[in-house]
Amino acid sequence: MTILLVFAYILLILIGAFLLYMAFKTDDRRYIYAAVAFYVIFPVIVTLKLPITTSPEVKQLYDAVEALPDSSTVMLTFDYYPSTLAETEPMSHAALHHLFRKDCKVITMTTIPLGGPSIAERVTRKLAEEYNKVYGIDFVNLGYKANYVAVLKGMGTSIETIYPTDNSGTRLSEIPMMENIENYSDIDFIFVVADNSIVDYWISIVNAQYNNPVGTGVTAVMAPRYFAYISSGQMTGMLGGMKGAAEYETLLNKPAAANMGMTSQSLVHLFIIFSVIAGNIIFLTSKKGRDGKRT
Amino acid sequence: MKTTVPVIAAFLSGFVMLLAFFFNPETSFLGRLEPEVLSWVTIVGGFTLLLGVVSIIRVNYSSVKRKSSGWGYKLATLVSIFAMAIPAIFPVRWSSLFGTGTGSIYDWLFNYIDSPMMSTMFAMLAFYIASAAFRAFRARNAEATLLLITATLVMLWRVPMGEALLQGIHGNLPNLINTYIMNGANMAVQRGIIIGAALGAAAMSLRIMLGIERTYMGK
Amino acid sequence: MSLVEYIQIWVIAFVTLSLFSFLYRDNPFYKLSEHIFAGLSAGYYFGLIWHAVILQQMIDPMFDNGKWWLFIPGILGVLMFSRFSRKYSWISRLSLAFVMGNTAGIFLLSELHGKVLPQMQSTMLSLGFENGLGSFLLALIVVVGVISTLTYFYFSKEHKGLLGGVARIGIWFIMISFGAHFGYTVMARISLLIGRVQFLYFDWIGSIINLFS
Amino acid sequence: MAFSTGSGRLPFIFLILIILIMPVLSFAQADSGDTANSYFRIERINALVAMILFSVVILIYTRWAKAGKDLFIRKINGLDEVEEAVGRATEMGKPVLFVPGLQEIDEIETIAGISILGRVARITARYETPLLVPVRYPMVLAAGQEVVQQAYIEEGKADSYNKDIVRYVAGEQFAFTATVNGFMMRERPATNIYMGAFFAESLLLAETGNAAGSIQIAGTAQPAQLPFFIAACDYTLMGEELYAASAYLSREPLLLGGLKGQDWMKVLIIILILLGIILVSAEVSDWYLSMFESV
Repeated sequence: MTILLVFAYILLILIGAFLLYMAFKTDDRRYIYAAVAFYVIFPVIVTLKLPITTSPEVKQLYDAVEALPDSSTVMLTFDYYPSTLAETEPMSHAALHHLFRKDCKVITMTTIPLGGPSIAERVTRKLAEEYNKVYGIDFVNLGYKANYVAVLKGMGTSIETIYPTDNSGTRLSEIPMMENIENYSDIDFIFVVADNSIVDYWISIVNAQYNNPVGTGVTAVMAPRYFAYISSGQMTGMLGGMKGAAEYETLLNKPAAANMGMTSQSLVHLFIIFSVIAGNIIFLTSKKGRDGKRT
Repeated sequence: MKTTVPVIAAFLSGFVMLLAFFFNPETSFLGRLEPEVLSWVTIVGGFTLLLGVVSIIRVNYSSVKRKSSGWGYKLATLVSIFAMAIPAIFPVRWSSLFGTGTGSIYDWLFNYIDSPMMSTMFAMLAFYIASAAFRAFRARNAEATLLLITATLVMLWRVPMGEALLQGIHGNLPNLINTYIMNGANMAVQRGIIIGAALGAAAMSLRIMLGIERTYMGK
Repeated sequence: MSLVEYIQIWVIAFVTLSLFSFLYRDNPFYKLSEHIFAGLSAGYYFGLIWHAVILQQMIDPMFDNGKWWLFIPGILGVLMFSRFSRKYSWISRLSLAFVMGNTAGIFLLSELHGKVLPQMQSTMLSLGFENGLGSFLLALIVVVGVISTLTYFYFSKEHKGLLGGVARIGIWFIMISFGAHFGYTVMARISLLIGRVQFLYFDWIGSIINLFS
Repeated sequence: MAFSTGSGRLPFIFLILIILIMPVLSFAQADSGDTANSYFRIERINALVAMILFSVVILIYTRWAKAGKDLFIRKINGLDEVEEAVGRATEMGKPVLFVPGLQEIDEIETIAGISILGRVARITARYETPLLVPVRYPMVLAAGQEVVQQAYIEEGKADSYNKDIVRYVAGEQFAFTATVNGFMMRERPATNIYMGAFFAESLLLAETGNAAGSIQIAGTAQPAQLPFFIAACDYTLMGEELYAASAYLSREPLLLGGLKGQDWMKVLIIILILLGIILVSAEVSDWYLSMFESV
């Protein structure tokens, strides 16, 4: 088997180098597009099983949710746009697997006007069937309300004043699960899955003023910023990008979309590193003839 | 009158929040006032979103009426707006095609056209980043060089294959990167940026609350 | 797989491929998809606000819950539309001021209390050797990093002498942090493409194979 | 400005008065003993002190800036680059493209972008260089047109100002980007300036601008986009430098006062952190650290 693997790798490298050479020759970036498409499609067809090591922030979040007493109430937020579904959806899926497996009561909400409520409905209802959870008793979707700062702050005192009804218009007083849930003090954990800076407000308003533990699943673009909140203890664990989702899936031993994507990630990353280096070698060697800035 | 009343409104609306922060909501009337004011803010906030919809309709309608270049596409936009908006308004009692729940035209159009469109548009960035990596990301000065070196190291560390490579060089290298780069240098800089940005945001908020900063009103 | 599922998958596949066609060359398909996307998104906002705000936050509580006074924010909201007329746009200032003032009141405190104070506190690390060289080195990096970053963004004095030196260290730390950010962001972009390819391969091509088997 | 009008002073006095009353209330209630269902949240006294100190510092500096006091700000070297780049466009008679970010007018970065636009517009007005400013929101359109028209009037070129310089292009992020990219490839502007809040499309703009051979200068406070701008543009204003540049350019009392006040706070923060480190290292820090505890 390893000979086949070595041969495959050599082939991959040759193709990449050839396409890069053509891109440089013809200055047509579509060769690079072809290389990226190839490196993404190839592993999706021929998936290589790669060991996923767990980073401390992911373990911290997994342990925090695992330590929650069963049937505690957790707020899971769908604060992401359809544009980053590939990264954030595996996180909300994995989170729901974890929460439903622990029989937690799940309250979902969103601060994203474009698609937030529909995504929350679609994901929760699909997984609820798998764990035969009943709407209104095991989970409820509050949906979207405008002006996220007012929403986050308002739920600190009274959820019902901000959300008189759930996403489909049923009044909160008629939903059995929301009986004794008035504000954040009745919520044991907040799991924020987001692709924008709403995470900063979950931390600086909700965690700082109402002391709810906040764990997050964020896109890789946002992750580096939130190491500051992890190390100050304001954030209880973080999933960073597709790799974070893959690690969380592995911990839950529910490998899904994120795990499958890791081989493609590896190949494209190596290709991009190679093209940055190649691009700069060409730039530096030709730099002798021209000054630093492009004339 | 055109400025004084809004300035006072901004101040009072903000001041309720200050009071609510320092006074215990359970034991004071703020417990009922704060969420009520906040629910008003979310209602008015909703209308600002409608503002954007109306302006898109106005812009596209005027270019369709004037038959300006590419008005066919603008017509497609108008048709799409109403194809989504009108069925959503009719009550779901009449038929499950109406309203915004699962099974409605609204939900169908979103899940099967709007959402994949947005995901695909963003997916194209993968191609652009690769071509930019080759053509635009230059070590044009010492700072950009340090940036690209760290970027390469972190990119390697972030993927299983790369991590295996790093472990080959030195068993503990991946953990060192996590501790000293991500939780060390990067975390320190992010903390500095967060503090700086927080001071900026607090200063802007103070000026808005005191009616000194009014550009948002289009003074 | 039912017929409806086939249609759904093929519609998504058509939309995805027509947008990807832009990579080859800008073409009418891409332009049309783009304009349809802008329209559907605006339509989505309209449907959302109609239900989430007008019905659920105003009509329902006003008529069934006796909160009659909720017409007031409604009026404030409608007044926002005066922005479209040059002459009467000042009317919308009241509503804007009410919203912006409220957010300002929240941020004035949450930025200081929720960000500055805790971030300052967690930077006060011990530079002692009690728990080993490793943690000392990390504490040193964090302390120097935070202070030099703050110094780099200090504008009241020229960056010369000691101040210039610390700012220089700051820019080096900033470049390391931005490098890390760059590395993370590359993964984000690639994942989105992987998501689409996974759909095209497993769902779309899967549905074709399923058709024939 | 507001300070001169009657209404300007009222909130300022009202704020200081009320804040002074709070501590009085807290001490009065402290000795009455029943802190259980206390009115005033004693534990948040540190936030009150921080807010009062911060407000007083910012307001004093703003008042000084309004009174025309000479408040020094170092010249951001990015600004020389902006002026040089617009000069380059003038020589080549090619247009300047200025994008004031992709956010609404109420965002700090957009306001900073618009004030830098004012400066650029004065240069393009003086030398009659074609200028295009694509925007994404109606309110940014209004603010942008006002600033550009003002610049053309001040340069005595009111007649060569036309309404189409600042143009509403599209509401949606990627429709906007595609249109601006289309303009870049057709018109080949000599200089692209991106000042404001940018997101995933920053890369698309910078990469297309690179392909069109333009000099590019960017400025944003979005940390996720800065690495790309640094790597792909000729010069980048980072985070607060964007605000400092607009304060330096416009000498606008609000921006100037705010910036100086924030600088003063940064010095205080650094001193408090260093003091904290000394105390923590000497293990006598509990009382000191508790002052920064946010509850």
